[in-house]
Amino acid sequence: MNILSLFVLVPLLMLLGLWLSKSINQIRGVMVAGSTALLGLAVALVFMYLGERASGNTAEMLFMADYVWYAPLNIHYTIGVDGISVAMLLLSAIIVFTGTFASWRLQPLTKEYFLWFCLLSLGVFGFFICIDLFTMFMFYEVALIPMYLLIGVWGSGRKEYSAMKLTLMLMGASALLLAGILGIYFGSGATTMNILEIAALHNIPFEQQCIWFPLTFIGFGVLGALFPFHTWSPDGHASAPTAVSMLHAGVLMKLGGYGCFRVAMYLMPEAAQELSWIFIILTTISVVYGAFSACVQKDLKYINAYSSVSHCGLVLFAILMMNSTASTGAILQMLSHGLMTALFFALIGMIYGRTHTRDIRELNGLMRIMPFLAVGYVIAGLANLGLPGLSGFIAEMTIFNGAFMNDDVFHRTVTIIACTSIVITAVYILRVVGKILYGTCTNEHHLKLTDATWDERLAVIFLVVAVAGLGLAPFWISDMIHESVLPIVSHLALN
Amino acid sequence: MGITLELIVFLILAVFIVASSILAVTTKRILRAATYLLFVLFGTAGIYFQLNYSFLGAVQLLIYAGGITVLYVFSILLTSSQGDRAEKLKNSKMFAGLLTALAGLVICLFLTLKNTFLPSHFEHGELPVSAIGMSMMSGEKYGYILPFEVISVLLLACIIGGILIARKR
Amino acid sequence: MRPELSLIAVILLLFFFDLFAKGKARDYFQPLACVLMAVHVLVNVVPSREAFSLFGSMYQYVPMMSIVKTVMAIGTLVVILQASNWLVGDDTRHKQGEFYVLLLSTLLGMNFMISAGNFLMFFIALELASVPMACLVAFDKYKHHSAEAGAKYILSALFSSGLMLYGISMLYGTTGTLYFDDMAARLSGTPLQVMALVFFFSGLGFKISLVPFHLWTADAYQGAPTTVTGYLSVVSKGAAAFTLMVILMKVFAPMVAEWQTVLFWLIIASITIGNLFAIRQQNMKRFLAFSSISQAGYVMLGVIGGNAMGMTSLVFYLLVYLAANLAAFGIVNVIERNSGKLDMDDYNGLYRTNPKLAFLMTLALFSLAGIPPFAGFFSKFFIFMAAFSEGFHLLVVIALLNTIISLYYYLRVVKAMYINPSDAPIATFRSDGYTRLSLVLCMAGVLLLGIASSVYDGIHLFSFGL
Amino acid sequence: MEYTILILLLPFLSFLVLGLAGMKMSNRLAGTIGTVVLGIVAVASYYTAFDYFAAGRGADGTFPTLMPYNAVWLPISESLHIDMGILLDPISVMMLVVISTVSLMVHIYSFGYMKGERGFQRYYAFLSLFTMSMLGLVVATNIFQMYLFWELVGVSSYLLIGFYYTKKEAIAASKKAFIVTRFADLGFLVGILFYGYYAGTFTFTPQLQMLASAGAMIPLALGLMFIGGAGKSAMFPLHIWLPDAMEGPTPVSALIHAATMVVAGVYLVARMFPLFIGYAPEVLHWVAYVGAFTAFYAASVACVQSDIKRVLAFSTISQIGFMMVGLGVCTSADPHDGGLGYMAGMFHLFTHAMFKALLFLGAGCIIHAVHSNEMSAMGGLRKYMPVTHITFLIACLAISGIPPFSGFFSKDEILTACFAFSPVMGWVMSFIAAMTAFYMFRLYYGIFWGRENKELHARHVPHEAPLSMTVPLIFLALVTCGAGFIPFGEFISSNGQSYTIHLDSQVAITSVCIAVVAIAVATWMYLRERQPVADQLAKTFKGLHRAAYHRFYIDDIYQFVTHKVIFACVSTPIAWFDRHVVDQFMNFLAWCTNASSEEIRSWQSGNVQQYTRVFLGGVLVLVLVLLLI
Amino acid sequence: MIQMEYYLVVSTIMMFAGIYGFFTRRNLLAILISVELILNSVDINFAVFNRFLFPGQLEGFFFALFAIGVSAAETAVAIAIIINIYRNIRNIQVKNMNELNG
Repeated sequence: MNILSLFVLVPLLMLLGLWLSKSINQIRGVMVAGSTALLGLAVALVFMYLGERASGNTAEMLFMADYVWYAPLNIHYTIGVDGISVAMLLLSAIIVFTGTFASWRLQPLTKEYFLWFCLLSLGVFGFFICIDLFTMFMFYEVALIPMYLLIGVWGSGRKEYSAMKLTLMLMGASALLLAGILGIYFGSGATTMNILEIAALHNIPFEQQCIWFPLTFIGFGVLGALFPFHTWSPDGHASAPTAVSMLHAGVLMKLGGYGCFRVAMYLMPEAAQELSWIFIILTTISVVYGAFSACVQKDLKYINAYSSVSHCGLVLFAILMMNSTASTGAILQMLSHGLMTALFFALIGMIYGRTHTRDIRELNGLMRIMPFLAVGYVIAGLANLGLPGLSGFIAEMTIFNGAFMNDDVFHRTVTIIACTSIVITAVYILRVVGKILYGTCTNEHHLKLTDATWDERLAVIFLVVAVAGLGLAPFWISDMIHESVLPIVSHLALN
Repeated sequence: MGITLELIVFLILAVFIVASSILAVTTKRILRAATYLLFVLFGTAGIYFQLNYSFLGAVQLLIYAGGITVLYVFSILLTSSQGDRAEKLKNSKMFAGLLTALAGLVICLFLTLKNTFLPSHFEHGELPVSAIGMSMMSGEKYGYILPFEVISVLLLACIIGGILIARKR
Repeated sequence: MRPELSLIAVILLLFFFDLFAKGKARDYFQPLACVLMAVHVLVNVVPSREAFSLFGSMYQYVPMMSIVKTVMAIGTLVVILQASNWLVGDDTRHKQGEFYVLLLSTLLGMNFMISAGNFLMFFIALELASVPMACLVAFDKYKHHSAEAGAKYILSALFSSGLMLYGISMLYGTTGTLYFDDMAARLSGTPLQVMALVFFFSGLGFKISLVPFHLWTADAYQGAPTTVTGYLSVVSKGAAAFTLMVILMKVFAPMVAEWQTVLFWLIIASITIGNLFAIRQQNMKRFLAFSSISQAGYVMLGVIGGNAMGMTSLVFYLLVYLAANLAAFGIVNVIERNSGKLDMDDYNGLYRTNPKLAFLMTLALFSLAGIPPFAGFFSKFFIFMAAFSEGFHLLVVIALLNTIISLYYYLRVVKAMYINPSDAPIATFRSDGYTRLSLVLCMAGVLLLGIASSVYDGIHLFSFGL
Repeated sequence: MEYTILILLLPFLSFLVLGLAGMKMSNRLAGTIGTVVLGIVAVASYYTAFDYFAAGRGADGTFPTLMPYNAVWLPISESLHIDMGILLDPISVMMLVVISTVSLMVHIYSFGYMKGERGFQRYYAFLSLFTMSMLGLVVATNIFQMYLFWELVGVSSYLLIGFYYTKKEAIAASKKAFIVTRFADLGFLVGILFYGYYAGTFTFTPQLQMLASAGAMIPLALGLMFIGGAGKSAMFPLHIWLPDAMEGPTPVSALIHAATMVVAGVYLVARMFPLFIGYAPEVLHWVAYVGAFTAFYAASVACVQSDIKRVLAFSTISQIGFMMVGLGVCTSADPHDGGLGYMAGMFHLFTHAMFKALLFLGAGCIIHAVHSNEMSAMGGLRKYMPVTHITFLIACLAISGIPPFSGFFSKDEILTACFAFSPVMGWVMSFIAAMTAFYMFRLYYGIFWGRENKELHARHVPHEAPLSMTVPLIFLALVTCGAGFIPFGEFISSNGQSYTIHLDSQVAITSVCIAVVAIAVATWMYLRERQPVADQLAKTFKGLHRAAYHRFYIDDIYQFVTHKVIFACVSTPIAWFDRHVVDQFMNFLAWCTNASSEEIRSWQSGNVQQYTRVFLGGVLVLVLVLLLI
Repeated sequence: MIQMEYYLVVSTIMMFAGIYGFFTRRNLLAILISVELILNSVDINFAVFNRFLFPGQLEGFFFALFAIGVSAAETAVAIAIIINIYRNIRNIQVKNMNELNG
């Protein structure tokens, strides 16, 4: 069996296991076993991948396998990974693993919660291993729909409204996406759904590309919080339970960027070049706008959600720069943002679980009360504002360098505008840190609160290590990504 | 084209049918409506006779005039109640109905009359009943054995259904 | 004619059983009906591969028709299973025989309708499919709603068949034949023929409940007994949709531009208006009625392309839709039987008391909404693909945008069951074996039809001959 | 010289150990770990310096540039990559010495100063982190590594300023420091991006033909980089964070905000000096103008401040201005011909680090003794704290430019370079030097002489600081006394060749005279209990005095810009726009759908006749559509 | 000799008279009477077309014949349902038939 298929099989087994489990301990057992297995698989995959590459395998995708599914429609279950997908799989595995621990004590309906959680991760993993348009799209939607129930049932605040809004907006986007995918399929002669083959055919007429590219890009872009389609994100994140926020910001939003890159840009390079300016403007707005919005938010999760808008905007911004450096940066940014946002949401969830408020006006002096969480929060914040040694820095720097390689005035201008976000990021991060962690606690009720429990510590430490690991030693992953980005970028540069 | 007997008969029939149809849908008393319907059906049968489709005319008289109208009369008598006669129409509703119907009439008539049909070759002479019977029982092309069987199922089902609904329990 | 003959045999057996069975033997009525239907399905499950015609082209056969008939028979079997707990009620216990005969004769009508090769045959079959249906709709005759629904249904049906007949008469007048094959050769698209096409179309549009011929749908669905509603929404609609495709493709091939235009607008109208009405429905049956109107619009996407892919995806869509929609109706039915509740608000908190039912309902609704990995996603995707392949890009995009609205209202139900709090949720109950069997069948369809591509491939193998 | 890696690794390890396990340690252990590690680092640094300079000059008469380590850390593109490594050349070695010395002193000093503070371990962890980053900054092999550590020192500065995180002012100050420098770093970053693109490399020695073809882009890049430097080095108008940064513990101020981090900007300019001189001399002159104005501005503000740490902070700003001027007035790379300023600037950096650290540490002792920063709480402390008094005086003399203290030599070189550049610049700087002497002695008298706050001192008798604090003072005082005699030009000069410092007697005499006069004025005004002249002056120039006291309202302008403009006019409207326009638009779509659903409700009236009417209407419309279109 | 179109005019008028009645009558039975008009008019069409245009085969004739039969069956069922309504609410006015709406 192909190792990649295991990424789908394990969540399926987890679903089965959960279905059969009777007690909370069995559920936890299944989840821990499953998520650990996934993490182990991802790590193993990284090493196997690097090993293959080191032994001189230069194929665009490795570990390919192809099973015909719907022969009349050219739909196959085709799997394969390159450096980008490997990185994303690793990210997803980490988030799922930590997410499990972050929802260790979730009540009620624990079993159902984990069932949907597993379904979501099934979709995510499937999406990243597939290179068949249909199958990819299918997994994409599989990943989206559990969000509704996860937020709606286990969320907080205006959960119903948020869940509905999120689901409808994302599904609306995927409706556009579906049109885009059909356009690609038929535009390329309706002979194959395989991304690699379509790219090799490279025969979608330009006029058609100009229709399908925007649809596809927006379709994926909504999930990547592209302005002005990002409004699901603040409400959705604010209402979601901790682990769901983690998964959503950490992994799901990456589906958007990955899709934009792998599908929209790769398959329709001419239109991408022709129309990139529109989306560059939109993403630049996202970057700055999200950061500015975050400056005045009062809810911790809103701050983080807007920050995600800004950071994910940077991902899309980078891939639109259409060179290998910026694209590498985009993938790094996905990784980095995934990890640190997950960390952020985990911490916010843990703080919220204790204080029952996320309003920064009501929180202060937490550093004294829950030092572990507070320090974690500071680290997450520093990662977010691009502190060297943590993951944010390398990603942003790669992006900015890459963006700067386009030497016309337009690209330069937007790059510099995008750069300003690092200052604004500092403003809102420090504002929050200063308000909620520092100072003296005035709320008597909060004084009695306890610091993190072991499961929470495990999740936080794991993520912090990942963030720092990526930030301190970026070269191996950057190389891996860079060489995988090249085929796509060179495809873009063909014209 | 001179005025022939046929034409006169047709014109009388036509006026009779049209007048009765309109009266059937405008009269305020429902029993009269049923009566006008009967007139229309008779007129239609007359047209069939004129077309030399005596069999069809006979069927028309038997089933419609003889069967259905009676059914109507019975059920009208069965269901008549106080409010029936004082039927008052809301103007707007009548107007909307009239408008739609008239529009439809105009469009259909316009299209029908504008259409050039194949040249007609009216053949006098009665249709032999044996030919009808042969066709009815034939399984070849232009034979109607299958519809005949199916309609029998339909009639059976309708009988069962009608009884089911109409019976006391 | 295998399906028709075996069906007639089933009808006759049940009819005679009804006539002669007395006392305790009548308890075996349901099992008998189910077994007979199952036998009927099994007998016809493998289509013969040759296309042929009988009775001088009065009856036509291509393998695809056999598949559709089998699908409809499966649907009817499921409906019969679901009808069990309703039929054993005091009101209806003594009417079982009539129910089966009427139900199966409509099915017979549909079978003939699908295979018709002549407009006369088609007309009679259509009437056979719809007149007894009126009796079924009015089956709960002591309930005013049922009677009202029956009246509305039969009046609308009469009106529509009047218009359709008018259309057929004009077709006859301009071509001189009622045989499908001959007519196709003689149609030229004159204005009168265009008019006749539309009038004819409205007759089938009525059965499929396409906007603007749909207005009876919600009322009839709401008033009719729930199992009958399920039958109406799936089997009757599916057969009509397939027939429409057959006739449009076979007979009206010379007028393809015209009927594509008609379908184009009707699809948009059906999907959109069906959705718009569905979003504020409270009654579950009415809600599903509007959902089925919009689903009908999606089904028509398979017709408009007029190619083999469209045919395959249409039949596949019908199959999937059958599984999902009958599951939904089955659950609505069993809840109605056990608690008498039909409002969406009554479903609040259903998950707490009847988790399995709520879960199954969720799966069914997700499938209807087209969410993977449930079969509805696949069927929707394929049908979009079919329409897209013929260049109906705008139409597909509009239909896709409408899926958002439909997702909204399907999620409303999910929300009611999982999220909304309730003071008095529906009490926990255990549904009867027949219903459970039917739900298992439907769920197997919902879960497997998409994942297992063999079903689609099988249908695809037979998508020739039109 | 592979052992140099220890200089970076050891503090980092110490940071990790203290940061992760610090909570479990006793204060003493944590402090000892930090201090011992720093001691090793200092020794390593000295040894490096010795090793490096002892190895002698290369064939071309310059000290060779060594790179014991350099590895690709993050590849950017085929040609461009960010490296991590260690670069040794005269200025980086000099900086190693300065940093490790001051840092070691501060570590020792903090033992006494921070005794019993909550978060002692954390403090030492942060100090280690800072030291590591600062050392990393100076040994950077490329501009990007420098930027990387640049950010790290920013963060450690943030953490240390905000050390007393329960204090409102400290939180605000740390935030301000970080954000202002971050803003400046934006310029730095963009500059680097320009540089990287046009020079094709991040190293300090780009290929010349690349530069030649870049045209005006290299000056632009260098100018942008200088913005970054100006932020870190608190050049006007980006200086506002530094005075507030005094909210941190005083040793931190000594280390970061006086001796090391704030001169990073100067170091940056020095690092890029060959490029400045070669490709952007006009930008370099702008550096000088900015430096001069900052020096003047800060000096004038320093004259009226009453918080001793603020006086020292402004004095730091002013002195950094001097260094910038020194670098900026260079017109060529030859120290004999207009390139003297480079050496002078670096020399001043060196000496200033020592005496300013001394001043701050001294101020720390004083604050430790009277528990206040305000001059009003002091006066007459010479009786209580003799060691502090003497060392402080030495530092004051040094900064005022009185021979033979180190400040005299370095400042004199700068003035010489200024006069060589233009007489106006020379006189301006001389005047500022006089102001320096004046405010320093105002400070000195205010603390140790002048009006004594007897009330307070009676209640709480000031005492001399413990040994751990006075030892660093004495050490630094000794350095200050002796550093002037180091033949600095032998080691560092603008073109790397050996350069023998010789005093320009004219300039030297002038500057000493000016300084003496200024000190005399200060003595006259502030020595005694009663200070009629000072009070009178303050009264006469009330407006000016108040404006200067409020730092010419620059902070208020910033406050206005950030709160009223950025927050109120940009962020809030954007957030509002997001919620009420973008988001509402989505809700509006939903509302539209619902509304249209309500609107068409009447179609489904329940009346079968109406149904069929619609039915027929639909048929007719379709017929018409088909026939007419 | 009579033009075929004359018959068509008569049948069309009858048809739309029926439709008008369908739209405006208040009584269910009256509506059903209108339906009879509609169906009847179509039968005329078939017979006329058959006789005038395509006398070779009896297609129209048979269609009319079967249509009469079918409409009789339909009418029977419709009347049964209407009578059932009468039994339920003692009234067969259309205005009482809109409980299901919206």
